[in-house]
Amino acid sequence: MSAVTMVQAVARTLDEEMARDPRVVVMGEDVGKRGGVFLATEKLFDKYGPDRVIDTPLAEAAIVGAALGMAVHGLRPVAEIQFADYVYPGFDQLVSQVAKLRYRSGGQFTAPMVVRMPAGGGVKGGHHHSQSPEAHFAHTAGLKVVFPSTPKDTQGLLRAAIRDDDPVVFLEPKRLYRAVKEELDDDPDFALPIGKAAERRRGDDVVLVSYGGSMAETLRAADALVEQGISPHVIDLRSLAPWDEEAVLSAVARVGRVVLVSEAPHTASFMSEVSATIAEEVLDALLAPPARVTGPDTPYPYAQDREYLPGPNRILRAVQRVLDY
Amino acid sequence: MSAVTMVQAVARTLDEEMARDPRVVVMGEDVGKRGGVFLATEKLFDKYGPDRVIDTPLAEAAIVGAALGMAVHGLRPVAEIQFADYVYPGFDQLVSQVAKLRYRSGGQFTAPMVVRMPAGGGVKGGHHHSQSPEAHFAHTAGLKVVFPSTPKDTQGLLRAAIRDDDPVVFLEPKRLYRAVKEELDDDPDFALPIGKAAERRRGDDVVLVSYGGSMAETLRAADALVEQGISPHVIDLRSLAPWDEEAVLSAVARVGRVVLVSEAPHTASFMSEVSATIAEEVLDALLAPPARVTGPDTPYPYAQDREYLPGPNRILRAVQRVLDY
Amino acid sequence: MIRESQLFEPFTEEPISVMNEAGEWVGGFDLDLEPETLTRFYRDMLRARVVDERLGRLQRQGKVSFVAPGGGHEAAQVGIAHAMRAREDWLYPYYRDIGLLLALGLPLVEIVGQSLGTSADPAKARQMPYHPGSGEFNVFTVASPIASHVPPAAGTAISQKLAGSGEVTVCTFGDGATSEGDWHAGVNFAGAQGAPAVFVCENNGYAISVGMRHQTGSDSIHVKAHAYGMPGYFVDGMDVLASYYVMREAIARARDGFGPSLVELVVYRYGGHSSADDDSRYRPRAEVEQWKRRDPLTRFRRFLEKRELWDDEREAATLQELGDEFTAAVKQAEEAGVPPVASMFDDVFADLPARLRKQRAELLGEG
Amino acid sequence: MIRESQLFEPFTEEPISVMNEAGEWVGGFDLDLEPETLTRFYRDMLRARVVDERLGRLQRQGKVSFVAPGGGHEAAQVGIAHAMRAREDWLYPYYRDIGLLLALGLPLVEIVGQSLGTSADPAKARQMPYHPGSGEFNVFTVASPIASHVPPAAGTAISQKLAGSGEVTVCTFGDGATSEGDWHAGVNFAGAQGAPAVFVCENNGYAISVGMRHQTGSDSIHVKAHAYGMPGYFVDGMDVLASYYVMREAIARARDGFGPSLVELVVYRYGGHSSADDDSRYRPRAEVEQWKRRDPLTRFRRFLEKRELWDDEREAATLQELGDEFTAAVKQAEEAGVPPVASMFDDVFADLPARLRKQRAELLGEG
Ligand SMILES: Cc1ncc(C[n+]2csc(CCOP(=O)(O)OP(=O)(O)O)c2C)c(N)n1
Ligand SMILES: Cc1ncc(C[n+]2csc(CCOP(=O)(O)OP(=O)(O)O)c2C)c(N)n1
Ligand SMILES: [Mg+2]
Ligand SMILES: [Mg+2]
Repeated sequence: MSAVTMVQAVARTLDEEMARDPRVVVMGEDVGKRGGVFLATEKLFDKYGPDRVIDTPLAEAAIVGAALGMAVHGLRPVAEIQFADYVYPGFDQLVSQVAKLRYRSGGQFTAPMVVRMPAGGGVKGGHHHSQSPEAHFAHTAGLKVVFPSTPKDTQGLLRAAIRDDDPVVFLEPKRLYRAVKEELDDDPDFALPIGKAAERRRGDDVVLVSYGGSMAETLRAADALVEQGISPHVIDLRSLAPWDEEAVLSAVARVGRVVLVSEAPHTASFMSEVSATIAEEVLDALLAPPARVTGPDTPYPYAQDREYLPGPNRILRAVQRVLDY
Repeated sequence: MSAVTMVQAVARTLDEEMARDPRVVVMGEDVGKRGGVFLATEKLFDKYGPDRVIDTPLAEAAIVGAALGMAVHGLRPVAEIQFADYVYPGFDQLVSQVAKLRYRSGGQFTAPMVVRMPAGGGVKGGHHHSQSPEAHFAHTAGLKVVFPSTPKDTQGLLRAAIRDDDPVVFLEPKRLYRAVKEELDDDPDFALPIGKAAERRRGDDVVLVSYGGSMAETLRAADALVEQGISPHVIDLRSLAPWDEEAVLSAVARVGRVVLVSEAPHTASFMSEVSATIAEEVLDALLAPPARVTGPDTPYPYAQDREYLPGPNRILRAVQRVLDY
Repeated sequence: MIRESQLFEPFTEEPISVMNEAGEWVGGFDLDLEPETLTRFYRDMLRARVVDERLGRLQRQGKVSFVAPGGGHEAAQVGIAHAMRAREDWLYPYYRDIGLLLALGLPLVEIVGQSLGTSADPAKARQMPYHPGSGEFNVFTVASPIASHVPPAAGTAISQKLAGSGEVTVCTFGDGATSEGDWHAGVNFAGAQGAPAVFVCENNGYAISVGMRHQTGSDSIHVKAHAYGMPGYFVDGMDVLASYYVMREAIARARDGFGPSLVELVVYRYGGHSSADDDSRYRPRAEVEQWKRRDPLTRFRRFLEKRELWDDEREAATLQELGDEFTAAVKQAEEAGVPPVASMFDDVFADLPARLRKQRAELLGEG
Repeated sequence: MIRESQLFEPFTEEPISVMNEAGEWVGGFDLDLEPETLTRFYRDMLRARVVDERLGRLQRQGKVSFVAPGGGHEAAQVGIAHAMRAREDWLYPYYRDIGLLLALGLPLVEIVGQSLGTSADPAKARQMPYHPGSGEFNVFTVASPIASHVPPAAGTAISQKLAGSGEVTVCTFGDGATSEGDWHAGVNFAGAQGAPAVFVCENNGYAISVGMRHQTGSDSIHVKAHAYGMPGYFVDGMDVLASYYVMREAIARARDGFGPSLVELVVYRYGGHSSADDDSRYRPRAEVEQWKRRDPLTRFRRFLEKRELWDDEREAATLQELGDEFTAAVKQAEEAGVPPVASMFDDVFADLPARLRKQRAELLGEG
């Protein structure tokens, strides 16, 4: 297999899973002939037709809610929200219905479905095409949350999500959609466990934890650190619910210094949870306070599209503070 | 003035502000003749009529969104969401429109409005009448978030919220609506600053931080500690955005031990932020890891309505762990 | 896309009725129901009323924390239930539909157990009273957020269409529900897909205290069908036969591939909105009394009596039977016991993640 | 609640048109517009097209990051604008309405500055291109989430009613927008309140690639007005005069206290959905060509030429003028410079909370 981009990995995994399992259907705005505005569903319409690649009305509540009703009836829907910023009209369906169905029905009904959504900034999309809403999902009991950063992780985790018996919110870092190419796995059952982080680099001086779009800047910062003779340990969380506490805590316990990088707004974000958990679980191992490098608590701006993101410079400054402590 | 309950404090403050400022209008489901399902708007309809006490259709998007359109046009709407659990159909309006209007219009339009909602559990209401969604709001740039626990704080903060030039989400702990009575302030301009915590008890052995409904259990736990000869320092945050970092950090820096109590689900909650901030800002003063006592990451159950809440026993066990560390 | 051989016109000026207040058949077509079916309808209405009253009594005794009275909705609900194929068609009900669920066949002990919060509830007492559901009967578990079940209902209907299963999805709700965005999104999607769904409004004129006039600018609910390109039927929901026949036709229409419809059943709620409500604050007593004079049970009893299918004796015997049945169900439901505290951690996911295992230990004091 | 002396019927079978393709008046009532007004309409349509083309060019040059072409919508937009009282009535527009905003009087330099992302944008370059607004003109700043401006528009109209201000709120959107729950919630609230709002759909038949048939079960948008008890007008939106007159009537109706209405202006979008779109994936070229033959500018120019109000010379001179105006606006907007990085922390709240002050310092490396 040739190397593909992340968005191609999405399309290919969808194709493979649809070919394997007739219960898998794809739905969303413009997922049909248009192939999705990012082409994440390209060619699926031609191959599987309108019954399995469903162009929906412009209504995220209908998309998320109807996916639930299909899942309950035996299908395995993969719904696309065109931009994560547009999940809010479907938020009630997601948090009030999808997340709780297994629980409130005592297991009589379940919601094996995936809600995919491109998220994050850096594409000059202005506020409503740039947000990172993962904290809302991670805070919602009953949802699994995945946020990969590479084509192959996307393949393995999207497959796992489709085969999962519970609802999975699948966030895709849109500014990395075409950033790199990678070989996918040929094994038609290749899947990565939801909840398992990846170690991107092993090191001893500082732990860098990130996920999704911010992995790119985090890895750039790590390269710069290596050049400076500093040895970073880099963790890509990949899943946020459940998240790999073990991987983070053991690394921090060993290294004693940690910088958490995410472009989502700072307050009550997912990295707040990681920071709090570190303090609560491995306090005595800490040689410096955990540091967060995040998006500020402003709406996502347009003119400062790049500056909003935690770039390598801000990450390096935080590492320096942690090392100097 | 005679002592009143918290829900009466809401009704009285609304009345006083409506009498003072003709721009103040109240709107929501059943706020008219019915006086609100909790009677938080009792008698207002008779006094101010249907133009200022507006029974809305059953549509939270319409309530929140129309309140915004009124605010933009010069009114000062106080919208009621019947239960915080029902804010989600209006969530898009709140996070995509209300929170961002000042920002995205460069200050050309503003949203001086309040969205009130009874929140929290312990009333045998089952999942959809028990949730504590404050983390979603605290994570949303552009919203102020208030969550008082006493009648007088309710008076002072609701007045401040109504007079604020920015949107305020005003959460009311419904299980405390009629729990205690307190004298209100007679000064028609009595207001409490949003963002300022209250010290409920001064102590030296452990800091307890809470807000909203969980204040009741926290204070009961504090009483029990005093009986055991332990001296708790108790902080009622009252506001979550902005929150009083100064009050928390200075107390924790002094005491070295802290337990954070909130019934909201654990992961990526508001208390995650408080815990993370403590670790990041006053690490060296910590004699034990910060501890959180929260609602578990399950949907809010019915049969275990009481057990879900962080009660005095769980708080005391956490204090013990922190003291024994 | 209108089927032939239909009995009823959509968008009528007046609600469709086939039986007048005196209990006379005015349907204008041949009644094709067996006597046993007719008495079954009546018995189910009576049962709904008995269960409603008895649950109310349990609430006042403090045994049940909440009720949402269904008195006045019985004809509508029984009509809907009998037009469906139980266990085959899907139902997305709302909280006031206890009578509908019973008529569909859900075991009384499950309903009572759900409201008592015991393990007789197949959903493990996870939700407040009046929120039942049944995997066995394809009855989607009731959720409190109004209209939030409408998009899922659309999804199930679309799935039925894709599967060519010949099943139909019935989705019920109140008048207030039609104002929610989720209602619109769901009904519209079903309309765009021509899915086999029947959306049914039990229009009792109020959403808690808010009357229709404040709810919407339209005079009725069925006209909203225009927005979705589907027929809207305006029906006297105090007439069990009209409710049944119109539902039967709408369901047949959906089953035969002619797409969804919207049925408005005009009813009245005799009681308060719920046990937490005081409806005298907003509803004139005279209005309530006037509707009570149009009681659906009385009207249908007259109809049966004219056909000598019912009399005082049968009434008394049936009431006795239904009362005993309820008493036995309460006993059985109570004996099932309440679910253990630890069970609140089950069913969040198929498995129990590490974080929840830890939280369970902490909460149970095992940490 | 229908006013007397109205020119147009709601819910017509065919779109209302007052001018045929040949540019002949077929209105059936007396045209009451001055020659200057008529030429003004045409000039505004031409201006919309020139600005559209020039912004598209800037996008291809990489100076503007995004455009949402308005070609084909000019007649509808100019008709709407001129039916309003600028600066007095309120407008809740959507992203495709650049031509409407210009015709309403918003300064070109602000629009261009907004799309270039410079300080010529009164909103400080906070949003992506095609998201203008104006406090001065009561034009609510465009937000991307489709239909999210509809409930706020309803609120402003309700506020206008409460104030008895005699103002009206006009709210525009595309066909796709009508599927959103927020659209329904907002329109329904305005209907229930009888608020002075006019909801206007610029129906170009597509929401990006999704055609009307997948969007909704109804054949048209105006029929959705039935759901809200308001009149729905079906209008040829390629006819500037029909657009203007129907809007004028709907606005007068609202202003006089007779409540809201829904106006559907049937248009076509000549270009892709946006600069990020490739519409050949889903629209047959023949369809595009066919609609282009019905071009609103050509039709109205024929109308004016018949009255000797326009000719080649005026056309050329006007195009020159409009081109120069645009060039000057770009220059002025560019000279305004881009807002400083630190300004991204302003306007979150009226004041700058401590947390944001700290974050600003950290981000700027001053921490
Ligand atoms: C989203 C949401 N908002 C508000 C409520 C509170 N609430 C419960 S029932 C009800 C009224 C429902 O009225 P209607 O749909 O007419 O049904 P009815 O009770 O009259 O049968 C309201 C407002 C809710 N459950 N969900
Ligand atoms: C809530 C939301 N969902 C999805 C989108 C992505 N999106 C932008 S424009 C558009 C189509 C809008 O179509 P229509 O309302 O017909 O307006 P038109 O562009 O045709 O003028 C979509 C789906 C969005 N902006 N907001
Ligand atoms: Mg009702
Ligand atoms: Mg369109």
